[in-house]
Amino acid sequence: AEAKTVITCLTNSGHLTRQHEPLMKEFNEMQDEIEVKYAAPSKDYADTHLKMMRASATDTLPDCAFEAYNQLPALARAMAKRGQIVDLKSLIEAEGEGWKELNYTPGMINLGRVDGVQYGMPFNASVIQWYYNADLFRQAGLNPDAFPQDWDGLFDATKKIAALGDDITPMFMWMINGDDWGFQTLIEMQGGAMVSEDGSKVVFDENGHSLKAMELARRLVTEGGALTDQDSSTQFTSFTEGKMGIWGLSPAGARDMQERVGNAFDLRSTTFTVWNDADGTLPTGGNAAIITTQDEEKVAAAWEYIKFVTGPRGQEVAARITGYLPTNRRTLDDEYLGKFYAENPYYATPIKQYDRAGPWYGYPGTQNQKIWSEQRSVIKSVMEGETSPDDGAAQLKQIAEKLSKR
Amino acid sequence: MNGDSLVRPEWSRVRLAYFLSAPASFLILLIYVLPILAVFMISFTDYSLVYDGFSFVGLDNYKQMFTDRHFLTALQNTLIYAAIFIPGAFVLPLVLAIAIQRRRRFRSILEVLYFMPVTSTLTAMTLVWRALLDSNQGAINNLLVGLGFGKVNWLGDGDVVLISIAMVSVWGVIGFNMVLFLAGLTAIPKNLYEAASIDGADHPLDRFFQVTWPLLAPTALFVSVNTLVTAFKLFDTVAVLTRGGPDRASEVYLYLAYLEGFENFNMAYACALSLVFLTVLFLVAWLQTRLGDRRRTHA
Amino acid sequence: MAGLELRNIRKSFGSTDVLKGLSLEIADGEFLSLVGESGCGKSTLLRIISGLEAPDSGEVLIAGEVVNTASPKDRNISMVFQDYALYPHMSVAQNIAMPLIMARLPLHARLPLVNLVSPRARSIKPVIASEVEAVARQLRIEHLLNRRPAELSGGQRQRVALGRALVRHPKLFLMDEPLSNLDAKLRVEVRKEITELHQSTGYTFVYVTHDQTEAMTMSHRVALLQKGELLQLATPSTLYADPNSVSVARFIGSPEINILPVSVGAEDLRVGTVVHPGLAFNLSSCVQIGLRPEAARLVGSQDVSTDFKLAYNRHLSEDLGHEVLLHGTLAGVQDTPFRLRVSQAIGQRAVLDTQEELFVGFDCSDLLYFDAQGERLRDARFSMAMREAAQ
Amino acid sequence: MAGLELRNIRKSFGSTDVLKGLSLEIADGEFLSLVGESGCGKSTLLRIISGLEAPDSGEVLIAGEVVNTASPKDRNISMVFQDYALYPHMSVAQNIAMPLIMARLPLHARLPLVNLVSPRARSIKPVIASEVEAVARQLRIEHLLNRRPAELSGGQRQRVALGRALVRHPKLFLMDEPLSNLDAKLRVEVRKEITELHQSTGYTFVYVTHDQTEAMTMSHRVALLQKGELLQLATPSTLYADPNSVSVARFIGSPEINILPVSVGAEDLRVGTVVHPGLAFNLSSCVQIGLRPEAARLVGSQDVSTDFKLAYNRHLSEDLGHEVLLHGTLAGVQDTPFRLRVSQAIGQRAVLDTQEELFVGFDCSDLLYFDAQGERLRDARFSMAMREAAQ
Amino acid sequence: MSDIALSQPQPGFLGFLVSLKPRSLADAIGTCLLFLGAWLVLFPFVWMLSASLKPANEVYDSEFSFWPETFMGGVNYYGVLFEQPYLTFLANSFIVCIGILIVQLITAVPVAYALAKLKFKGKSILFGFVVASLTIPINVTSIPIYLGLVEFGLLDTYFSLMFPFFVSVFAIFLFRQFFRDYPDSIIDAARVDGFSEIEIILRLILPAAVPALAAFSVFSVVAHWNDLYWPLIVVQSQNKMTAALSMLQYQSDFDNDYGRTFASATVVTLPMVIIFLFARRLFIRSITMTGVKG
Ligand SMILES: Nc1ncnc2c1ncn2[C@@H]1O[C@H](COP(=O)(O)OP(=O)(O)OP(=O)(O)O)[C@@H](O)[C@H]1O
Ligand SMILES: Nc1ncnc2c1ncn2[C@@H]1O[C@H](COP(=O)(O)OP(=O)(O)OP(=O)(O)O)[C@@H](O)[C@H]1O
Ligand SMILES: [Mg+2]
Ligand SMILES: [Mg+2]
Repeated sequence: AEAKTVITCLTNSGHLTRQHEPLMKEFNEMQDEIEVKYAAPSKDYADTHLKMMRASATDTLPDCAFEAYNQLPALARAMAKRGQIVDLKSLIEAEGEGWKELNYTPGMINLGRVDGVQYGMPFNASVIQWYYNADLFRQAGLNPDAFPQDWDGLFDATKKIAALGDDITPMFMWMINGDDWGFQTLIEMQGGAMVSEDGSKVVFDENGHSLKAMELARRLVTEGGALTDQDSSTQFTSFTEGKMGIWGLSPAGARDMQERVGNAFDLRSTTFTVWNDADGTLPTGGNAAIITTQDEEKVAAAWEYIKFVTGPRGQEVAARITGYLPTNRRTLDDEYLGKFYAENPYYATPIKQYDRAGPWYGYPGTQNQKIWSEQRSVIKSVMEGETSPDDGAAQLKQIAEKLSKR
Repeated sequence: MNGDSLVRPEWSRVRLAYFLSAPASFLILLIYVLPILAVFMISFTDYSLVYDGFSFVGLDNYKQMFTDRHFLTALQNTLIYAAIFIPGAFVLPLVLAIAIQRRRRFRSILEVLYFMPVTSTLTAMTLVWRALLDSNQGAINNLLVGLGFGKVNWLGDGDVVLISIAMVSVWGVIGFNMVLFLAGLTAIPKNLYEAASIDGADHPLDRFFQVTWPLLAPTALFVSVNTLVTAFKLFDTVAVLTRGGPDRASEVYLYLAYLEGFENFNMAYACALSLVFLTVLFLVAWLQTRLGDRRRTHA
Repeated sequence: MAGLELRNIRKSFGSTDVLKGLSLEIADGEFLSLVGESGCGKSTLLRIISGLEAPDSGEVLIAGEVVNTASPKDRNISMVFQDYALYPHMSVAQNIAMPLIMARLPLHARLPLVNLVSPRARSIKPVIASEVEAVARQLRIEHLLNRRPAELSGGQRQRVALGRALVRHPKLFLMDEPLSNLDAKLRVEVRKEITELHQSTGYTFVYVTHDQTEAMTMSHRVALLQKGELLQLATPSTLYADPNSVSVARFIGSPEINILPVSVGAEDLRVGTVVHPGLAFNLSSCVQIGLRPEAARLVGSQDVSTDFKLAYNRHLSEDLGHEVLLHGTLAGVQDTPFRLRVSQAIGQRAVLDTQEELFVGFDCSDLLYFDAQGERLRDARFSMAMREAAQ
Repeated sequence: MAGLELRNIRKSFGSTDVLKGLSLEIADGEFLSLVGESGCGKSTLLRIISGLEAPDSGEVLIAGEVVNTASPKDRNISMVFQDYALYPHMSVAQNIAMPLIMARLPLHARLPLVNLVSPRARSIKPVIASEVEAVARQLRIEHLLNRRPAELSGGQRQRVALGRALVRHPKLFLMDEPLSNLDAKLRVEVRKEITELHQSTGYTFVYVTHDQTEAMTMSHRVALLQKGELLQLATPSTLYADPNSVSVARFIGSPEINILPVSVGAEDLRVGTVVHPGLAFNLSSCVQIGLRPEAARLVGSQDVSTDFKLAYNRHLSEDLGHEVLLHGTLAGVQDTPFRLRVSQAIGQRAVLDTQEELFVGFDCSDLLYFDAQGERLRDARFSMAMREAAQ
Repeated sequence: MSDIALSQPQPGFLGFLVSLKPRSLADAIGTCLLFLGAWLVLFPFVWMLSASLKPANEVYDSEFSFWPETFMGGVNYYGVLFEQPYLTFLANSFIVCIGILIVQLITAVPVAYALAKLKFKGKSILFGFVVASLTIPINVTSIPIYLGLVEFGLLDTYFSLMFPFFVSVFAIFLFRQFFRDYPDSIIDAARVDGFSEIEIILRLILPAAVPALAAFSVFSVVAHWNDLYWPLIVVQSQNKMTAALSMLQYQSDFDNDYGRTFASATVVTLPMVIIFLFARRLFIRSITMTGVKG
């Protein structure tokens, strides 16, 4: 037999064991021309990014990699300049008319686009959703089956939950605890965007979006009772220990959450409260597969593999294990996960938000991380009431503009 | 006089010394000096992993520091942390080492117990510490409440977080320094304690100040220099436990440099930051060593 | 009241029995020398007295009180260590001052830093300094006060160790070969200082030495240890002139006593080739005699003034300046060395220089008689009879 | 050919000049003792000879070759250190075997592990072991071979240090007070071992000691150092009987020589209350005389057989067993101590015990004459004249 | 424990009890305090060990109990030990740690000796470099070193894992401090006895410095055993992964397998504890320097 084409992929360590290893196994068994291997995994998204950057600069790249959406632009731009990343356009076209549309919604496949070029195929995707403790809802005299559909209703609920006791925290929402996924949520759910179409201008303040976002951020504290002085893992434990009403975060943790809660209380999930139901989107977390080899044979092999993992079967496996939103629309068919979702409403929330999946913007330039870390301070201070929402919004813009020039 | 005879025996010992120092010196050159030189060069450029080319920008990177308020925050955080960490990491192990060394019975078990943290893996331990330091339901706060104190927001309160990190670091270093002190203590001749007890220096404090401390000086100097350096080199714990949070309250100097270099890819600026820091740290450590060496005069 | 009493002290290191049930009583104010061959347990005994080592069994009493459980400090003793045990990080002055500082300053004033501000410490320091200087002057090390031990010669170190003991005024002085590294002249001087200190203060001294002159001249009594047991405890001159056993006789005196095999008949005594007749001899167990090297003398070939006269076969002579030591054998006892101390003063030297053939003469009255076990035969009648017979 | 030659050696530690241009020649096979007061530079000199310390200037020659640049190892010497310097982690046997292992095994066979498989090492080991045992037997430490230095008594340690030097057969032995911690008996024995070793091998010895007996009995010549300078280098008896200066006379001999102030008239010599007349006196610079403690003797009040007779005021008597040392003053020279060595042998003792008032007598011929600088007045005519006049 | 022992008194037991009698109250209090401290220090380990036996929903229970309600230890440890090539990781870690240690000792001991006991020109400069290097964290030099390794095609090799640690300035400094105390007169004696300088180091200095050597060895092995920073940079293929890296396998941003993480941490830590137990005796094996006077 001919020698197999061996390709090596890079992903994060946790993802490797949970998702990629079963996929790799299944793929390798399925055919015998290609052998997929994984490189020693990186620690997390930041580490993947760093590794890729370093490898790019020294030309020691793997053949394919899974890069977080928010870091993809920076990486793709740097690598494109060096001719190290494959534009997938021709490969997609070679699959034939309609293949793309059959498998991916436009919003979804756009997650892999940078500056109009399709560098990545979406592998994992997640938009924020609510988890809630139905038992606490009941105790607070709320109907757990009718989760509030707007923010006012939500804050009514949190106030009632807050009244349950000193050790009960009403809610948590991913805001200042990590990356700017939460902040972008507040902008995008109003129908706003972070940067202009061509990716060159900061626009999150248009139509007063950022001001409103800041006002809401403040309300999260004053009315929602969200805490700014505890990190997410502390609050996560509160939630899983039954001491918190509502938890707003990625579906990626759905399984983890359920494992941690066990049978302690009635754990449910529901769609996120979006301000502008018509245009509102939600930033999508997760990662895209990119091809980083120049060897044609390997490019072809990598493409085969990517097609598999972002295909209906691949996404079935990944989504079932983690709770991520399947990036392949065919996965929603009964043949794959349709039934599962019907039977497990807790896991089905992501697909209810399928069409909300919007981009997770990156700013122009290379200082995304820095912009966020500066903005985070501002947002925190707004939430704590030290800075007015007006000032806060102004500062956010100022920071973004100043640093995205570099 | 006979000039030759003065020079040559010296020379043979000198040659020997050079021979003995050569391998290590070569490696130091390769592993520390050359890379630092490279870092030094980079600090005058705008080099970054993102772009292939670079150009010289003179002192821009150094000038930038003065306008970077995070530079000052990080510096301040580092100093506060060091002020908490160094005494703890020095005094506790010293007390422990002395207390443990004197005992015949439980010595070995105590030694093992206190050394355990050194063997631990930071990443795993961080998860544990997060759980223990959890401000709502962590074991430590439960204990405090049980003892009638209030809860402390260990990792969420910007005023407390450095203390928490110092606590975790001290926990990790106690066994380390204790073992060093133990090694130093065993090297103190027993007959000096005997002479001291005859002379009336029988009180533990006398034994300590008259015999132990002066004779432990070489070890103590080493431990103190190393502890100082460790304090200022704090990085790992912050990187995994708080990531500089909350709101930069635990962003220490090296972590800032790391962020600039490896998250923001401002490699050159990070190099400049590192160099300024290293220069100061080296001067302090060197001064400390020299003073310690001078004070220590017994042969 | 006894200044120091040891009751049945035993000590072993692992399988080595070092002290085997030693008992000893030392009067208050007495100066006792401890002698014995190297490794016999002298230092160990001092360490037990001082409390640095605990005996395996037995009791130590100081001034009538059992101090077995007392710490060295509470026993109020000074000690000179055989290996000096100087504080390497302190100057000579600090080394010597240590015991005074410990005794006179309260704990808080001894702590570093505090001692700089404590008025007590500041007022006492000059006093201590002057006492240290006085001791240093006594020991001729006043010019070394600022040096560290590492910068001293062997003898200088030893004097510092001595100074550290002398500066204090404890009940009991323990000294372990404190002068071994000093030259003869200095040794005589320091010996005198110690003796004077002892006489003026009346403290109790236990003094380990291997120098017989020291033992003989300084002490009231000398305890001779052998293999962890007390062989004899007596005044120096008793030990020299009237030893209990061959071992004692051999150990005390340098050059060593001559021990000669003899055969004892009904009324005569045979040494080598010579038989001394006509003795009223009633102890037949005597098999060896002892004779100090100075108790015999060179005699002319015609001289008949001594009880015994034997031809002497000289192997080696050592000239010590003031005397000459001869090593050789007597006629008829070739296997046993016979040492002779020839004084310079009285013309003996001349004999030595001029004569080829030497004769040695000695008298019965100078002999010590021992049985086969080495026990002294001290029977009064016996020696009286001898003496009378000899006259 | 000189076994060892030192040319103008200088050495200082910081501001302390320890050796001030010392020159010395030692014949091949000679046994030279180095004596001098504590701190005079003896150990430093040995260290320079051994190459452990480099002289500030000057040359060291061994067997005619300048070895200034040679390492200690290449000088082929053995050395006994004053402070023992035993290898603390090695057993006694290993300590003693070390020099042999170093000398006989090639480097590779000495390496740890390799030495277990090297056939050379394995064949040599038993040889070394037996030699070590032999030396240990000589020094009476064969039962300690498996102990560590920490488990030894002071004297035992010293013997190990000695054994380590003796086991080898180098050109040059350097010994720094090798017997100071041994008891008298053992010391005599070891002294003999060393002397025999020296005689049988003919190696060159430089031997530092503060024990006069050792210096006098073992050495061909004795070098007396004072403050880094060579005072006199001569045979032991010359040094004793014919010293160059008061310093030498004072240093050699124990108890110390008596130095008395005298006044010299045209034809007479006055000591204390006594004037000895009728001397053909031609050196007026004499201001002090020296008299060995044994050169004077106790005389009866009626005795007129000596040139001088003075009343003696006894302060202290020390009984050493074989002799009694008297300390006191002579009539008319109250400020100057006068020591007297009273032999036991010849009835002097009896004088001591019976008489209340003591008289000391001595002859002009036993006196040493010194000028104001302490230089010896050795003029032959002078002493001959004295002698004749006295007769 | 104690009541078991009480019910079956053994011959030496009374003696043991008597020997337990505290010599003084202060001593007993001291011992209690020490054990209390030890318990505090140890608690994170107990917690970790306990967590490694638990299912995820019990790990963070606010009421800590050592033994889980649902025992998951079997599953967790099986997963860590057998569902991944743990032995390979373990072997990699050992190779790297031992390799580093050996080179570190070989390079550090001679130079430390030279710095401590020999006089030569440039000594204080060299020592200055040592102290300076002590202050340099790997974060700062990692990029230049990485570039160098890439240049020589050495990435993803054992060599690249070990290289930056081949010289330990920590060790040099530490050993220098310890060597300085070795009595000079013993070294002198050795020189006269014909020791070469190397042998002085091997035969005299090293045996005396065993406590320091052992301490350092444990530190070095532990540090590199647990190191993540550098392996994350240079390890590219999974078969070069170290045991510590393997521990990350069960963690990701929103999805942690706590049981396995802690089981893994326990399994990774265990060899170090064992090594320490063996090396510990060496720490206190001191040689009394009674070979010299003064
Ligand atoms: N390292 C040093 N630094 C300063 N002075 C020193 C040093 N070593 C020795 N000395 C001084 O040099 C002088 C000579 O010392 P050395 O050891 O040679 O004396 P020594 O004749 O052997 O005396 P001893 O008989 O007491 O052993 C002494 O006064 C001593 O104090
Ligand atoms: N720690 C020890 N372990 C084993 N044996 C020891 C120890 N210390 C001393 N000894 C042995 O005990 C005996 C007595 O030792 P000690 O030091 O009391 O002798 P010493 O009479 O002082 O001799 P020296 O005159 O040589 O100093 C010696 O034989 C010695 O070898
Ligand atoms: Mg002794
Ligand atoms: Mg000396």
